[in-house]
Amino acid sequence: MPYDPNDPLKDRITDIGPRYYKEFLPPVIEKNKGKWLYHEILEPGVLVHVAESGDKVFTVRVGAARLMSVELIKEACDVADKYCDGYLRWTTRNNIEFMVDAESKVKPLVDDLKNRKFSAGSHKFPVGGTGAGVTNIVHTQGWVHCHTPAIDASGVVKAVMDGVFEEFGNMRLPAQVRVALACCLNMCGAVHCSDIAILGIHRKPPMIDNEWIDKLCELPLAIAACPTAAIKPAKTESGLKSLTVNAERCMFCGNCYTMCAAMPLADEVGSGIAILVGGKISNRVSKPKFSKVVIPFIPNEPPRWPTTVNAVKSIIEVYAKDANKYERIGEWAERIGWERFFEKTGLPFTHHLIDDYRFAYTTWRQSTQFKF
Amino acid sequence: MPYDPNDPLKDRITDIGPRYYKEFLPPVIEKNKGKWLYHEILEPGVLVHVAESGDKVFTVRVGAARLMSVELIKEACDVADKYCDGYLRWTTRNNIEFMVDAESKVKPLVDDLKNRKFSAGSHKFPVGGTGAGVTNIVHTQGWVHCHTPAIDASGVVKAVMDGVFEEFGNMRLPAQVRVALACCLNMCGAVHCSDIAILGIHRKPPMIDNEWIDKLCELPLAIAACPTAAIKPAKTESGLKSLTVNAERCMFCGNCYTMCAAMPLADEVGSGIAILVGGKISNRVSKPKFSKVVIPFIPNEPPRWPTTVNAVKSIIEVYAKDANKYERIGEWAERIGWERFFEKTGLPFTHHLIDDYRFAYTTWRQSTQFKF
Amino acid sequence: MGKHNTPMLDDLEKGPWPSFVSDIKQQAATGKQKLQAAPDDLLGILELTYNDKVTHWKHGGIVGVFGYGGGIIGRYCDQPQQFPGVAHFHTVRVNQPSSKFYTTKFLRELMALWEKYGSGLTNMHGSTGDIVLLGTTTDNLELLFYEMTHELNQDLGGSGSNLRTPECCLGQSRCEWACYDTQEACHQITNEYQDELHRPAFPYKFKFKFDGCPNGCVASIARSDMSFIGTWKDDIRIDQSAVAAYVGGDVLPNGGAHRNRDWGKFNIEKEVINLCPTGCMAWDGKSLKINNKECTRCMHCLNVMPRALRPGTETGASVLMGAKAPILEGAQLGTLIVPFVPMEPPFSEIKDIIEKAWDWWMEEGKNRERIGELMQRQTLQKLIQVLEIEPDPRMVSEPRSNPYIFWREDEVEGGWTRDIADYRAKHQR
Amino acid sequence: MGKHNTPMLDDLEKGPWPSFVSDIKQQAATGKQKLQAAPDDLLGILELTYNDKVTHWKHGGIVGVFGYGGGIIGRYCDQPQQFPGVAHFHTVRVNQPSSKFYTTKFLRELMALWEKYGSGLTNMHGSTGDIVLLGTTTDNLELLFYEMTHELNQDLGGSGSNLRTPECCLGQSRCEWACYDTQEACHQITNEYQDELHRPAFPYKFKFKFDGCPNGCVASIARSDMSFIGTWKDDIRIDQSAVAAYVGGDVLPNGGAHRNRDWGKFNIEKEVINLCPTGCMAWDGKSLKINNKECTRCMHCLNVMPRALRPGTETGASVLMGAKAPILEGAQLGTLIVPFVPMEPPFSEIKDIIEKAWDWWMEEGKNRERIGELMQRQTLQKLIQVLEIEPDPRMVSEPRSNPYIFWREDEVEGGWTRDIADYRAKHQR
Ligand code: SRM
Ligand code: SRM
Ligand code: SRM
Ligand code: SRM
Ligand code: SF4
Ligand code: SF4
Ligand code: SF4
Ligand code: SF4
Ligand code: SF4
Ligand code: SF4
Ligand code: SF4
Ligand code: SF4
Repeated sequence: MPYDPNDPLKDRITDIGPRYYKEFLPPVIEKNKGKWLYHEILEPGVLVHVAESGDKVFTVRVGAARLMSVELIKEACDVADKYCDGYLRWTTRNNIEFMVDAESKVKPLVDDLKNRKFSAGSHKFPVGGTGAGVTNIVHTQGWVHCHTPAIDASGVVKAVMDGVFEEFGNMRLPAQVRVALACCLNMCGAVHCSDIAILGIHRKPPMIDNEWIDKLCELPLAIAACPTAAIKPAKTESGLKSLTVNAERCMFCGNCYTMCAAMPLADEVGSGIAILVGGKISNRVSKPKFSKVVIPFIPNEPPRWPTTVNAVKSIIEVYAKDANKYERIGEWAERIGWERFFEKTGLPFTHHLIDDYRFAYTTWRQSTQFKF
Repeated sequence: MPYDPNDPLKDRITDIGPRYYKEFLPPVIEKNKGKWLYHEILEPGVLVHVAESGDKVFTVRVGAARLMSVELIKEACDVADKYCDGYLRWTTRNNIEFMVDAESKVKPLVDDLKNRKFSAGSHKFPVGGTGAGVTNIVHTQGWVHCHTPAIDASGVVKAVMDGVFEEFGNMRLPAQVRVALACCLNMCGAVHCSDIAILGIHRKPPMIDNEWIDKLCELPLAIAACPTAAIKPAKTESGLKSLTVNAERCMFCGNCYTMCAAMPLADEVGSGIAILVGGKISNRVSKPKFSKVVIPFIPNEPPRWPTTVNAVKSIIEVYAKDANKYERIGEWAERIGWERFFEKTGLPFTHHLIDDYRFAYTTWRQSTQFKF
Repeated sequence: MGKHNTPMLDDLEKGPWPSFVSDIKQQAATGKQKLQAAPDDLLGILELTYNDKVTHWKHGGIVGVFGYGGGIIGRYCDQPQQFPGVAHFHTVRVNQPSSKFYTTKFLRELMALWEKYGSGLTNMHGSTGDIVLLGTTTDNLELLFYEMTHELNQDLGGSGSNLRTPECCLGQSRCEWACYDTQEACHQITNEYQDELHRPAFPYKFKFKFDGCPNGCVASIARSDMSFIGTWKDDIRIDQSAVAAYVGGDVLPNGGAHRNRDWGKFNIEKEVINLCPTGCMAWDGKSLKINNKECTRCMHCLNVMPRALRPGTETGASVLMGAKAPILEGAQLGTLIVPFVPMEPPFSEIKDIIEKAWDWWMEEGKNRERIGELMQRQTLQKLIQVLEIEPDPRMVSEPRSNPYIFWREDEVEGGWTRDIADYRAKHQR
Repeated sequence: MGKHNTPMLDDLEKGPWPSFVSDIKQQAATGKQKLQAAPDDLLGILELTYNDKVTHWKHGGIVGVFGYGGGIIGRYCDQPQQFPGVAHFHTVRVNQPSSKFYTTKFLRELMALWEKYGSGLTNMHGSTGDIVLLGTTTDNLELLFYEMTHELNQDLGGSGSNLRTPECCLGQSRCEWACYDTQEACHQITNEYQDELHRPAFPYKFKFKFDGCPNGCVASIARSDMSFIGTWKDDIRIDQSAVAAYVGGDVLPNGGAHRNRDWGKFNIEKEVINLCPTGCMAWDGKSLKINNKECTRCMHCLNVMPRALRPGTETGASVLMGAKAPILEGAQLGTLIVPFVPMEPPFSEIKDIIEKAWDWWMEEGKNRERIGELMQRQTLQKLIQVLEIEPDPRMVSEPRSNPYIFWREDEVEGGWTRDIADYRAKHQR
């Protein structure tokens, strides 16, 4: 029987966890699970996996704006019902995958997907995102839902993906290029190990809402939240308990605002984008790497963030021209040396890019090896 | 006129600096300075340098105990007068070099040097120390002169050099092996970048000489000297101002004792030797590297320190067998992986070898790349 | 055009990439969602933000379903009068199934439920892996939860100082390299720790991610406090004839991942042998040799020649710990703690590791201190000790270079207490 | 046998390596040294220490010559009654000439002086480079100093919070790779800063070392607060016929440094091309090509083929700063601060760098804080700023990975002071 507000505990069900994945596996997957022999990417966005049994599964990967309506998901279901016996999946980078068990079923599926567009013209299900290209951007909430962002997420991602759309539907780069976006230093996108990271940063210390701070926040928690101990107790003229921030010590991490709503940092001109490059996650050839800050700040430029889009495009272009096959952006930069990276990309090397945090010393150059 | 104790300032000479090196250059050196074309090591300890002018200088390098008597230095002068027109030099690693300007003069010089021995039998001037071998050990004062040592210097060096004497007179290792010794963490030998470093360490926290500490030391300076803030003010029963050490926080660096004579650390069983390997200074192929601790402790074993001597010998033996030509110990260890280094050398990997100081995190393995 | 005038957002309807603006508008048009005005007002407040360049969302208060301390993120906008449809706009985290396969039946049911109780907007998926239902009001939460559990047999995911929703790569379901069943491991661990997932008992959040091999398709080494990455102990399986096929050019390298550019004829020396980080491979023109003892299983050669090389058969996982984002002490990647652990159901070996680590962290961890930060504060030695495992050079990339060893008193003959008098007997002042 | 019974030390007279024990005994036997009993008593106290395993030397008080704050290390033993010959045993640091060439005339005079006023024992040389006269009493110091300056025209070296005695590799005097005159630079800088060398005015010690090339024979990158390492800007000079000679086996590689072991025939691909860290070399069987633009001047190829390759002719030095031993914050290697500076007398360019760095350090440095530690505490940015040079990617091995940038107010439009009221006008609570 239905939910009874007067007795919420009545036959309540909890702790059942997610649905069991096996219910959701397409038959060909279920049958050959753990017995796949090899795969091939037949064309951008289209993969085949061959099993020991000889069975094959053909996967068509399509891009998606991660922010999706019920309506669009239903449409994806329609496609899956029509071609895939009612199965589909999402990837770890927010793309959708439609799977069929025979080569003959691929073309009709692909053609159908390519023809589906929003009335205003953009693709609903662009095919691509495989191999040595640019796949979907892992991102976060931004101005659509979060309280701490320095930038928007969905809009920036849309603008950048429009800009590199050619590479989404192609596999002509030296290696995969993984772009990620996080709208504040909390880095919900975990962009810290991406080939190219778009990161929202603040540049103005928090304001103190003196009238309210003592009501809204646990002052000691706010003080403790600051990694640089920049926050100290204070009193307003009117004698209210409050806080002050030593702006010189502030590095704009926003952790105080996370703990205390009366300490907003975000600012029309103060907040914007930093670009990091050269991170990776795979253990292929080289070990996983953190991304490095190469552009300290780009202003917020809605709706199309042109400076950011061009920065991403030109870094990819220079990389595509210069790097060896299989070489990720970070591996390329380390091989040619970071002095060459800045020379080739034409990006200025400013004091902001020199580490001055905990492990700073370990990033300085202790050698005479350098390139003129 | 002579020094007048009643008027020390009388025609006093100061700030004149060292003698001008040009007065001391052998003619062939002076003439060809800056015009050398190339060199060759003719045999262990014997080098020739060829100048643009066609001139040649032959150098015979001999080992020396850095602690030297006036008597022995005079004997070196006798040799230089006899064969080298009265010139000689010391190297940056405390070897002596005798130079002649004609090949014919080399053999008599070498023969003479090889025949000079102390009455008890050891060489006065062993020829060698060049190329891909083990040259002299850079070292410090130890029990011969310093107040902070954990170990002796001269005795350990004598024992180790006797142990690896074969390699001093040979050039059969993959690359040069530079051994250094420092008798405490002050590291006057700057052993932190040596292929093999022999380092004196303490393992017992300082004792407090309660009766005297306030008379002998500036207590605040001693407190400030501690990098781990382990030292706190205290009072003795008798009410004297003193200090206490939180032994749990002590890492035995000895800096407090350097600042305060009433806090001795040295101990018969507590103090001893740590072995570090894999450092280098040259920028050849790889960048300079720090040495890494591979044996945390070996007891003081005067007069011959057998455990230490054997450790050094066996590390060199394993390295000599396994490394590639031109590969320094540190480059070898990094190529095969440290897990292999410990396997091949048979050294146990204990908790002491895991970094837990400031940059610890940067030495942990953030990858799935490892060897079973 | 929608309820609000949104010229800037409308510009984002142009261009080839799927437009979230068009999509929100299409949802608005249907009007089927319970929060009728939500899609329009979301566009409205976003357009306003594009003008102001400062977010219009406020801190969320504590919002949730009865008995759970996680799964819902409270959210309120700071212009409720102007945008009543999103005045209250909480998100619901729904625990996705392992590697995100779905039947259309399930998805349609879930979507119907979301139309019935929410904004009709979602994130597929959140960064941690959940299905994120984007925006509803408090009064809808219990109903949504009740029907979801009763009719869809589906639970919420994690938020707050809880275990977060675990996530895995697709693994054996569709990948030839999976060294263990990431889906089963993810599912069983998720269910084993439901209490930790729903009821905050930790100093801070805790994340598990399961990668089937070192390629790391779910980014576990960067994004999870405890990361399980598939690996193998024995030899890479080689099919020499297939190697020849690659060399002969009959098969495209790297599964065709580079096919849209002419990189010239495949060169096994240049593209495989010389790129092997350990230099443990050899090619004599006829057959490929791998000195498996020296291989670090980086995956490169397997990636380049999937038809010729396969992982060994003695498989399991490496366990890494401590990955996290930069707040506070800087970002961390996972550190290798257990080089190899079997990964067979019921996964007792890893549960043992998990529980020992949690006990330590819950005992010692400060408020909002991730386990990776605790590892740095209390040392790797300490973690190893609580896990009751031996120090192993594989845990570090190199031994310490500083000589600042914290000796324990029990390791030093005679202990630490000494009598200064004895010392002075031999050493005058 | 000597005055004391020294069985353990006597054992150190055995073995091939020069025995310092035999040598001390031989000095004792001459009895020519002013401190008659010193050599014997030094052996005596050392034997005692070999039994006790704890040093018998005490902290040295302030000992020195009039008007100097350095050059002498005071030292007293803690068993003066037993070993009166070394009761007071101060060392004298004598500033060595550039790269330690000597005439026997000078050495004999210096040794005569030391017999006249000291123990007859020395260190040739100290770790910093000085001639160390090992052990004398306070009353001998002024006389020794007076005669040394008047008759030998020779000054003391440094100790304490002073400039320490600078040191250089032998450089152009006998090495084909020296990119500048290390001896002249070392000598001129030493004389330029005599006041800093003799009179403590610094927070702590400061060391200069001069290496003629990146091989680093005086270890400046590890052992000096400011290190000058020779390098060149233009192309490596190649003698192709000599290259052919190496390939042909007519000349031993690496100047014969490996001659006592059979490493097989010289293989230029394996031993040079493939070891080049930048991969900027090519060998086509006839001629060697170097893409000098990509060369990082690591010296390897020059070391292997000294007859074929020579440094370029547009030479100078790189300046690195901050090297030191581990006390307190851990050891440091020098960090590249000025990639290239000309090194011609009067060395004005480097004096300018030195003085700006010193001004900063003397202003900001804490007591016993090395400049390398100050660099860490106040950031590399700060040092660059005081040196008035531009940030350069060559100063770092990689850009920062953390996003914690300390922006300056003047860099941010509108500055930092904002009115919360304006904010609240747009963003309700
Ligand atoms: C579907 C997906 C897993 C899932 O559970 O959803 C997946 C699937 C495959 N990955 Fe992946 N990877 C997926 C995310 C990742 C990620 C995670 C990420 O990007 O956030 C990584 C780590 C990225 C990094 O290193 O920064 C990743 C690193 C790899 C690599 C290593 C590539 C490299 O050069 O380092 C391979 C091997 C290769 O591509 O040859 C690989 C290979 C593969 C293979 C070929 C595995 C197989 O045999 O099927 C799959 C198709 C590759 C392709 O699409 O070109 N996959 N792969 C993910 C698709 C994301 C997408 O929609 O674009
Ligand atoms: C004499 C001396 C300089 C001096 O001013 O006294 C010197 C002299 C030469 N060094 Fe050196 N080096 C001298 C200390 C050093 C040091 C400093 C140290 O060990 O403390 C280093 C750095 C060591 C390190 O990297 O840890 C050093 C690293 C080199 C290298 C780099 C070797 C390498 O594989 O990394 C070379 C090049 C080579 O050997 O091919 C080199 C090459 C040379 C050459 C061949 C230079 C030349 O063309 O004449 C000289 C003869 C080498 C030989 O003896 O085999 N010299 N050389 C020093 C002799 C010390 C001794 O008595 O043994
Ligand atoms: C929804 C989501 C972003 C998204 O759009 O996908 C998200 C959203 C928020 N995260 Fe996150 N995090 C999300 C995945 C992550 C990840 C990525 C991951 O899990 O792989 C990270 C980085 C990895 C990590 O855990 O370190 C991440 C690191 C943070 C942090 C920093 C934690 C740290 O220790 O550094 C915070 C700050 C905090 O916890 O107070 C945070 C806090 C937040 C809050 C709750 C804001 C806050 O301070 O209260 C965000 C709510 C936004 C909103 O209104 O919806 N979020 N957060 C992701 C969860 C969806 C899901 O369940 O699937
Ligand atoms: C004599 C000498 C060792 C030797 O046997 O050669 C020496 C001896 C002493 N050093 Fe040193 N240092 C000597 C070169 C070094 C070096 C090597 C170098 O200069 O290349 C270093 C490492 C490099 C560096 O400077 O960091 C060195 C780093 C130290 C330190 C640690 C400084 C630091 O910042 O880490 C101390 C501790 C202190 O200064 O209080 C120290 C302190 C001392 C004292 C004065 C002990 C003390 O704490 O008062 C020693 C006096 C011993 C004695 O009684 O004779 N000595 N000292 C070296 C000087 C001889 C000379 O002038 O040529
Ligand atoms: S990254 Fe920051 S702003 Fe973006 S969703 Fe996460 S917490 Fe919110
Ligand atoms: S933003 Fe970060 S650094 Fe600045 S005051 Fe807040 S917590 Fe401190
Ligand atoms: S290393 Fe330590 S014990 Fe040795 S001489 Fe230097 S300060 Fe003295
Ligand atoms: S030895 Fe070092 S760590 Fe220990 S108390 Fe003294 S100064 Fe502190
Ligand atoms: S991580 Fe490995 S096993 Fe998992 S999907 Fe990626 S490649 Fe396959
Ligand atoms: S997996 Fe990597 S390390 Fe192992 S053989 Fe292949 S390329 Fe080499
Ligand atoms: S540092 Fe260079 S120039 Fe100086 S001696 Fe060594 S090799 Fe020659
Ligand atoms: S000096 Fe080093 S980097 Fe330059 S060409 Fe020679 S080996 Fe290569």
